[in-house]
Amino acid sequence: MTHVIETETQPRPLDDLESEPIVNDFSIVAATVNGSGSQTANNVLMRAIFKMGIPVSGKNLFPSNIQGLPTWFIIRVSKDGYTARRDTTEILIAFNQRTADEDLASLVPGGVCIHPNDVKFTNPRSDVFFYPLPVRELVRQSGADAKLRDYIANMVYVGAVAELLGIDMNEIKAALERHFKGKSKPIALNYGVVVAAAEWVRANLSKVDRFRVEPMEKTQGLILVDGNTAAAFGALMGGMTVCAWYPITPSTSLVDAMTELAPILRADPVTGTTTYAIIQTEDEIAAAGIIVGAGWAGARAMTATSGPGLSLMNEFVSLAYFAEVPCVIWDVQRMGPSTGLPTRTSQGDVLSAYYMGHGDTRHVVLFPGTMTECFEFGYLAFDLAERLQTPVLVLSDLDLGMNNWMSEPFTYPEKPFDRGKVLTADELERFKDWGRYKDLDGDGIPYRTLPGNPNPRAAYLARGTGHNEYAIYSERPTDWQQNLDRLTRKHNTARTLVPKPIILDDELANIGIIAYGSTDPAVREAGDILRARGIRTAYLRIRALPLEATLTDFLAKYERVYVVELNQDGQMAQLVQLHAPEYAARVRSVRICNGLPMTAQFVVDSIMRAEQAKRE
Amino acid sequence: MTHVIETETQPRPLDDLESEPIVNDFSIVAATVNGSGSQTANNVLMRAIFKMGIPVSGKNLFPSNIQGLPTWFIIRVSKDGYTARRDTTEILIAFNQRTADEDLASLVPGGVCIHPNDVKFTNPRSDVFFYPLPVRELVRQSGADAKLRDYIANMVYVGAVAELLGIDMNEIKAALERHFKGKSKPIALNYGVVVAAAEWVRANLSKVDRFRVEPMEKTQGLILVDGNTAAAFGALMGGMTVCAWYPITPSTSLVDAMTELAPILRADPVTGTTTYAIIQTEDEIAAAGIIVGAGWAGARAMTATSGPGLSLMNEFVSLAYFAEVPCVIWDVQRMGPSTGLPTRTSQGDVLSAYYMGHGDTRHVVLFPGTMTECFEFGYLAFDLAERLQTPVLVLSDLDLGMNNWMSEPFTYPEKPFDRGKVLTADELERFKDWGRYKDLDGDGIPYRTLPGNPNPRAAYLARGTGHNEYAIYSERPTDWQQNLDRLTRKHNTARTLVPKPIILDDELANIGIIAYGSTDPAVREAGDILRARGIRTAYLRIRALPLEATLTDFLAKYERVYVVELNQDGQMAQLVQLHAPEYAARVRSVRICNGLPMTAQFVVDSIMRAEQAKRE
Amino acid sequence: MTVETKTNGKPHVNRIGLTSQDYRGGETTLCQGCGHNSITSQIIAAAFELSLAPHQVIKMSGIGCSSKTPAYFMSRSFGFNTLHGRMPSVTTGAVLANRTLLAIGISGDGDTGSIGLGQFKHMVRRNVPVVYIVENNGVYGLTKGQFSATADVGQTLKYAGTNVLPPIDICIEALAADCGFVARSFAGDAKQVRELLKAAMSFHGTAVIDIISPCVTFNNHHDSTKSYDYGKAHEERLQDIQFIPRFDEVHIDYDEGDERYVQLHDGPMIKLRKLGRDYDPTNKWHAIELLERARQNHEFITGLLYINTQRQTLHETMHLTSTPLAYLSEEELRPSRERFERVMQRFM
Amino acid sequence: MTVETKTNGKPHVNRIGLTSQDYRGGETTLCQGCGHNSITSQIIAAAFELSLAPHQVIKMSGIGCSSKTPAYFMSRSFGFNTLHGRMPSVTTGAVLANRTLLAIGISGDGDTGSIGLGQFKHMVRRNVPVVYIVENNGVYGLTKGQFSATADVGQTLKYAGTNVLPPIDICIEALAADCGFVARSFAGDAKQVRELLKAAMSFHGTAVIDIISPCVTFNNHHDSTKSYDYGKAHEERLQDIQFIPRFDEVHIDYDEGDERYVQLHDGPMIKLRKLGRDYDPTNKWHAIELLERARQNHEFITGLLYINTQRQTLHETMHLTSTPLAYLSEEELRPSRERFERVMQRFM
Ligand SMILES: Cc1ncc(C[n+]2csc(CCOP(=O)(O)OP(=O)(O)O)c2C)c(N)n1
Ligand SMILES: Cc1ncc(C[n+]2csc(CCOP(=O)(O)OP(=O)(O)O)c2C)c(N)n1
Ligand code: SF4
Ligand code: SF4
Ligand SMILES: [Mg+2]
Ligand SMILES: [Mg+2]
Repeated sequence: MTHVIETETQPRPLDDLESEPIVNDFSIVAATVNGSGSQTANNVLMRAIFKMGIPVSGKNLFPSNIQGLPTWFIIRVSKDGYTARRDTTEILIAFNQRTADEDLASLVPGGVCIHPNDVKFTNPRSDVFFYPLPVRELVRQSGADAKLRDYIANMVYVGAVAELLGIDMNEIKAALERHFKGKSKPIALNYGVVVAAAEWVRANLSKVDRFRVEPMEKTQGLILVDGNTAAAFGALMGGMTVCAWYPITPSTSLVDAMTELAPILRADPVTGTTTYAIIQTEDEIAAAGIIVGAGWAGARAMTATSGPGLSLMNEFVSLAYFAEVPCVIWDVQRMGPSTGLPTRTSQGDVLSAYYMGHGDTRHVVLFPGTMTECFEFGYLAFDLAERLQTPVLVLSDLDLGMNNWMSEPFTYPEKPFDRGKVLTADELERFKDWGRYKDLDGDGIPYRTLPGNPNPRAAYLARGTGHNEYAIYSERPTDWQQNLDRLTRKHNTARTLVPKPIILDDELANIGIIAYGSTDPAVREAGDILRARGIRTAYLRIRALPLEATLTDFLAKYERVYVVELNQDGQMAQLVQLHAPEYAARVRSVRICNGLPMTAQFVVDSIMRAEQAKRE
Repeated sequence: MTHVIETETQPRPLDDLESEPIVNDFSIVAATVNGSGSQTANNVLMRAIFKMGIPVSGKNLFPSNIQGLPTWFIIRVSKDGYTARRDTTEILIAFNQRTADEDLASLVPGGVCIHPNDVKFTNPRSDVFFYPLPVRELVRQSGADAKLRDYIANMVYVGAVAELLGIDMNEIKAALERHFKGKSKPIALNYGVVVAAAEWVRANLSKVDRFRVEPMEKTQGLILVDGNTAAAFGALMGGMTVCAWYPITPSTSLVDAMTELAPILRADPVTGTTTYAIIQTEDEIAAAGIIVGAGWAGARAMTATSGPGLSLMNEFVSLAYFAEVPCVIWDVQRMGPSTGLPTRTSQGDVLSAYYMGHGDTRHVVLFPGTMTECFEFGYLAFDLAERLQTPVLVLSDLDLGMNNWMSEPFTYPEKPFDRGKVLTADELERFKDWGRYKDLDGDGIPYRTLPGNPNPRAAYLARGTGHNEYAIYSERPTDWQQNLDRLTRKHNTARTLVPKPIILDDELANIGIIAYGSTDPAVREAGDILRARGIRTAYLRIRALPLEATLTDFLAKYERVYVVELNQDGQMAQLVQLHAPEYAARVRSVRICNGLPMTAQFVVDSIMRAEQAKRE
Repeated sequence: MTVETKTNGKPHVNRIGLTSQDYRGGETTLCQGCGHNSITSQIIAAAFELSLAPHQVIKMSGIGCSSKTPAYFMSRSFGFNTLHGRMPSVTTGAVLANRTLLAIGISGDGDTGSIGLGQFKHMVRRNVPVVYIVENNGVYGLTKGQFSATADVGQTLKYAGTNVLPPIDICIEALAADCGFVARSFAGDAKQVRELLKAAMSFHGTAVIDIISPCVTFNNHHDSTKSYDYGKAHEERLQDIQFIPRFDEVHIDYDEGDERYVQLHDGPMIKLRKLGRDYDPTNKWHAIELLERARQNHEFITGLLYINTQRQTLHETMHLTSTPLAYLSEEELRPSRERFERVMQRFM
Repeated sequence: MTVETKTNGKPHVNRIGLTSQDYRGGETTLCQGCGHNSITSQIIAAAFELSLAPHQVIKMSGIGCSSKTPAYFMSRSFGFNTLHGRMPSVTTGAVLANRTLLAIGISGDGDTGSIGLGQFKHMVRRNVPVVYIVENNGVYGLTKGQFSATADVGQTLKYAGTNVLPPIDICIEALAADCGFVARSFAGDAKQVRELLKAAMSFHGTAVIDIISPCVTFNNHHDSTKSYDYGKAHEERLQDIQFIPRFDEVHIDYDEGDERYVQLHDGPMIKLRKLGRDYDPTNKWHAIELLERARQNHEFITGLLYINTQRQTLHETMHLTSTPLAYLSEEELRPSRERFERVMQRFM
């Protein structure tokens, strides 16, 4: 698994090899060729372990093409429930000849290498255990159609791994049944290969390594879901009415999930007519334009995109901000700048999103960090957008969005929609001095009317040009300044409405950690490791911009505060410093930007190093 | 002059009225209707005073339409050489009935109101002096063609003002001759009206106010020029070869000037073939694409735009940054967000420009603050772009770009072009291990080759996707991280190459002021006023991003540092804080965002208030 | 047709009791004599005559002199003065959100032909219901006289010099994108503009009207093909057009050879009376050929170039519920617990 | 025509001494069987046969599976894999900077027909010299199978459902924008692709070739009009095309009725042999009509649809000096002191 190990490696001490079995605490890496259907095999394995009650997490490292290039799937099995990526591989499924050597080199001593018997290794190792499998033969014996053979081959490793680790075959079967939606033919074919492989292993190989799984009771009632699906689900629960989008990895699967779930959730079961419109546009500018038009006319409108698409939306976001049109933009971040690494994760759009658009703009930005938050921010974003009459950006990332995560089941949203200050024709009657951009409540948020409102006073011309409180074109310096001052006031109101940070306190902590989004599992795990090494940390997870008072208080408490993030420039660290200049010097940036999800080890090492430097 | 006074007014004490003549120290405001040709009149007046050796500055406040709306031209006459806008009007040319009342209200007591005798004032004032003029009659007497009458009417106030203030009629005539490029008929017609008006005034009115001009020797050898023309001139001197643009106020006149000057400077006098291509595109995305393609292929390529256009260029700037393509973007800032106030000035794109593009990006940004810098940055931007192989943004603004400023004449650039690290076919021979993105010198800047280079090793495929040092596509985490680290190194190299700040030191200073761009005159004037009031300031003018050590040293010296700017969010103040977090708490933002150029008074008031608060 | 006249001192009112005055907007800030102002007048007249309910109309535009005009008509209607070239997408969003709105879009030749060409074509392709008016002067008015993409070859402008690029023909572009209503007119031909507007306002789907609208400040010299003089001298009407609303009692004169009736969706009709040449406005290829020839020979042909009432509109292809999405209640929008559980089961 | 064969064990070399191998690129990472790979092979063959100097070629592309292909041919040529839909502008800049370069642009139907439509049309309008190839599969390959704007009505895809929008026809779009070289071909028709490529590479101005190029992974089912099966079954060649380079000694067979020769700028010719129908590739209206009918009737017509060698290219209209701008020396670029002073005088 070259692409992971090169950054940092944690070789296990060799004497470890002598000791006891290692149960429910290792990573499996399946190295395959993309487009070969290995995703099914990987998901089946992961699900089976999950259903045995053992915490798992899966990360798919795939290339930016369709077929034929190396791909890796990492399943972390963790009795302690840790779900962050780790740099070590204990069990390698070496099913790709092209990367076999590098993959093998990345195994820990004492690790396991499961591979087709025709895969060649240039430098075979003596400190790992090899389990060669007669893949061709087993596939041939399966009687599978010639064009399905590549696909079926992956089932061989499912069987072998199941046998070697002791995965419950019933759970494998259940996972296959679920995957094939109960269709008996493919289930039988695939499960047949799994069983045959398991039997072959039992008959021909003897287990010499130390890894195995044992049932636990830690995942009962939990679900497995990816963040993009959770977000789509949440948005549909939140009354999303217009979704305009343009395909771009890794946001595409958000809209795919929406397209799949929407008919179940929101179509008329009899007529098939829908209470939503999902529209694929010609580009991201049009997608942005459509949601601005729809938001203005009263829809709960959203789009989903990633870096390059976000860049194209700048002009429209500047308009929506200034004309005060609610709309929601999900930015499922991938690695930039530019086209960058479309299939790798990053938190590199924080500043672009916050300051998006020319002129003086700063936006409401949400950072989901869990599956539940992906779901909840799916509808919360609309509430905030309509309450604040402004674009709301939700910054997810490829890791959150496209990988499968364990989660508590989502709960049915009980809070009613917040549709914000919208005046019907009758309500408008009560307002003597209404103006579309007039701050009647002192919170910077004006009242709006929707096209179609028959009250003769309701109509106004929305625009991106200077206007007074009555939406009338104006170049007067005072009109402009007052309007911007009101928008600043509104931004301060936003500060009080956005989700507050989550704090994991420790009374004995002497340093603070700040993080956000997908790095949460790594930071939590790092906190535990640091504690074991005698460093007590308090942890604040930011969930939204603009930043607010909780954060200032947190900064006030610790002399050194580490801001952990997946980007090159420490973007959130910059915003934290700006939020509280008096504490700016306390802020240290812990960051890495190589396209891989954060590891606890990196956080631990970075903080240990910095703390030691401090002491010396 | 409503649009100016509403922000702050400095009424003169009434007892002033008794005292002496006020010579060469006042502001004239010509309130007219746009599209009426008043620009000629205003420029003639300004130029005549300038040619009398008296420092002047002109600011045109015009509406965002073509004809028929109010417009104001402010001529500040200042014996001390101050050129910033002032909030007070001493002499009003009330030639627009629609704004006459408001304009009159804005006059200082003791001020002068020159107006057509058919203009009506609802609340005539008793503390100002009125000079009504028989405009219709004088125009009729001129015998001008009916369709020229509106235009000619403006010459009446030229004559009246000249007579009342004592402007040299020869200079008026010279200015008209220059304007009409020596064409005798229009010169005669216009000058005839000027003279007739002056004579009428002499015969029918008596001078009762205290304002007048007297020749000085302060402008000899100086030129009058606008920043956009200076920039175009500089770019052409710097070997600009491709300029792709899309019209947008206030950047259009930059390309207009280029189109006018280029044939003089850069066309073959015989064949007319050109060493440059100026191409009007279908939009700003195409303009950006063209300069990226041209820069990649070896041209010195630039565009000029403003806020909305800048927003559209985000994706391309992200590409150019990452593919390391030199190109230059002039952003002549206008008031945003969104379409905003297209004809009003602002410094609101600082953050948008610095962080332009998605992913981790930060750019080289230049801030010209004088006409000489507009000219010099015209070519310097190319040197930097080619040296650093990156987009260079130049942030001018409407005030700098479209108003006429006094300046020392420009000097012929003596420094040869810096074309950066470009390898010819032969040079490439000497490099054994050349790679397009390989850092051979440790400064983060690789060597590049240009399309057409016949060395078989020269070719490479440029791209926005991840690549290794040899420009080969790569998704390897280490390749990505190393490349970004090199780009960070390059950014730090840029820090050492960009123009250093200008410091106006004062050994006795206890506070610092930081500013940039067009606010320079206001800040200098403010420094003088503050000194007179006992506050000694040191002044640092930023001329480029990234920020560097000089700035840190400056921050280290003063307990309070005021960052003066024309935007809502104190954008440069934010960057200053981020540059030196240890001094972040010293930084105070002095800002206003109403579309008008900065005044010394605003700077003085803001700093006095803050300093007083400090003391209390 | 009804036009505003005073009867017995009372202002004439239309079927919903409004006067023509009720369809006016703010005072224009365009140049005196600008073609765009004439079009504004005809929009007011057409809306009044059709008795449009102002609150059901949305006025959409991009950026430009032309795009400012929504401020100058129907101030009792909502509107959105959007971004340069991007009115098509904003309009698409607005009509998706509320399918009962009648969208009137105003654009310029720069707005539609240059920066907005992509959006324009894709909007047409989707058949977004909108009356899409291009106020075409061959020049960028608001930025002071650069060439737009519709400027004819050989035209000269004060600053921009001589245009050497072939013009984009808005009507051909609309046809290539399968537009169901394509017309060209001339701001100086008030009646034709008005009749076409009424027809377009009654059409279901995208109706494109490319109106040559002289810019008196920057492109009105005699030799400009976008000038008043040129238009008056060269306009060749394809047909004499009359819009016949459903509520009118008309005597349909089947003088087949000379007249032709096109039935619109909910009853109204367009009566086309033949003028110079035989022309079948339902044949797309002929329309394109006519326009290509006209482009080549600098002919200025106006009228209804193409009509096809068969294409499904965006709303139809999307199977939207009949209530405007924007007005659905929380009960209608939030899925039931049963549906919620059905989805949750998938993740178990 | 020359094709690569081994003679006496030595690889065949072309006029500049290169082998076909020298025109290859990196190994493809596209799906096995992807139509784009066949086109890549023909580009290699055409460049070899024309003896193009690799360093004088620039390979330009947008983003998509198709846009990746410049990595798979001519690795001795410079190239730029730009942004989605924006290759036209980057190419315009590159050829402005260096007028001696031969630009080969590769795009996809999404890249050109969706996000890039505006740039594409304006590039054509400017007549930027480029061989502009659209590898048209009716689908977004790289983002896994959404409809592109060229998908036919009624086509179905696994995730995207059934397409209801009318297809954009790249060739019609090019024609409407006054393109001087418009052709359609089929990735399965290697010879026609190659001959068209050679003709396009010898054409001065924008040459658009829309090549139906099946996506075997997402859009190759039998009923897709962009599949191999459909293409093979339905392709109707307009002509039999043969490119005749200037350096070939050809016996020109004036069998007028069946053959037709089109003379290109610097000597080469295209020989068109009539097949099924009479067709005049110099008549733009007929080309549009043919395409409109084909679009309506789902006909798949390939060949040289339109050619016009009369339009001025961008370089010609811009009066650029003959030295590439990028290679002008400082002496040529920096104005003299005299010229500097002449301008300074204006501000005095
Ligand atoms: C993104 C962007 N680029 C440029 C401009 C500047 N701009 C305003 S109007 C206009 C052209 C308008 O021309 P047209 O659409 O023909 O309208 P007209 O003024 O002629 O009616 C331009 C380029 C802008 N507002 N936004
Ligand atoms: C601005 C932007 N939006 C979206 C994408 C994602 N994207 C990559 S390729 C592609 C479509 C490619 O389709 P097409 O041009 O038909 O090429 P094909 O893969 O079918 O050859 C899209 C939408 C992107 N790279 N950039
Ligand atoms: S500049 Fe031209 S288009 Fe604009 S308002 Fe004046 S006449 Fe009309
Ligand atoms: S996905 Fe389709 S277009 Fe892309 S490489 Fe595969 S077959 Fe070709
Ligand atoms: Mg126009
Ligand atoms: Mg495609």
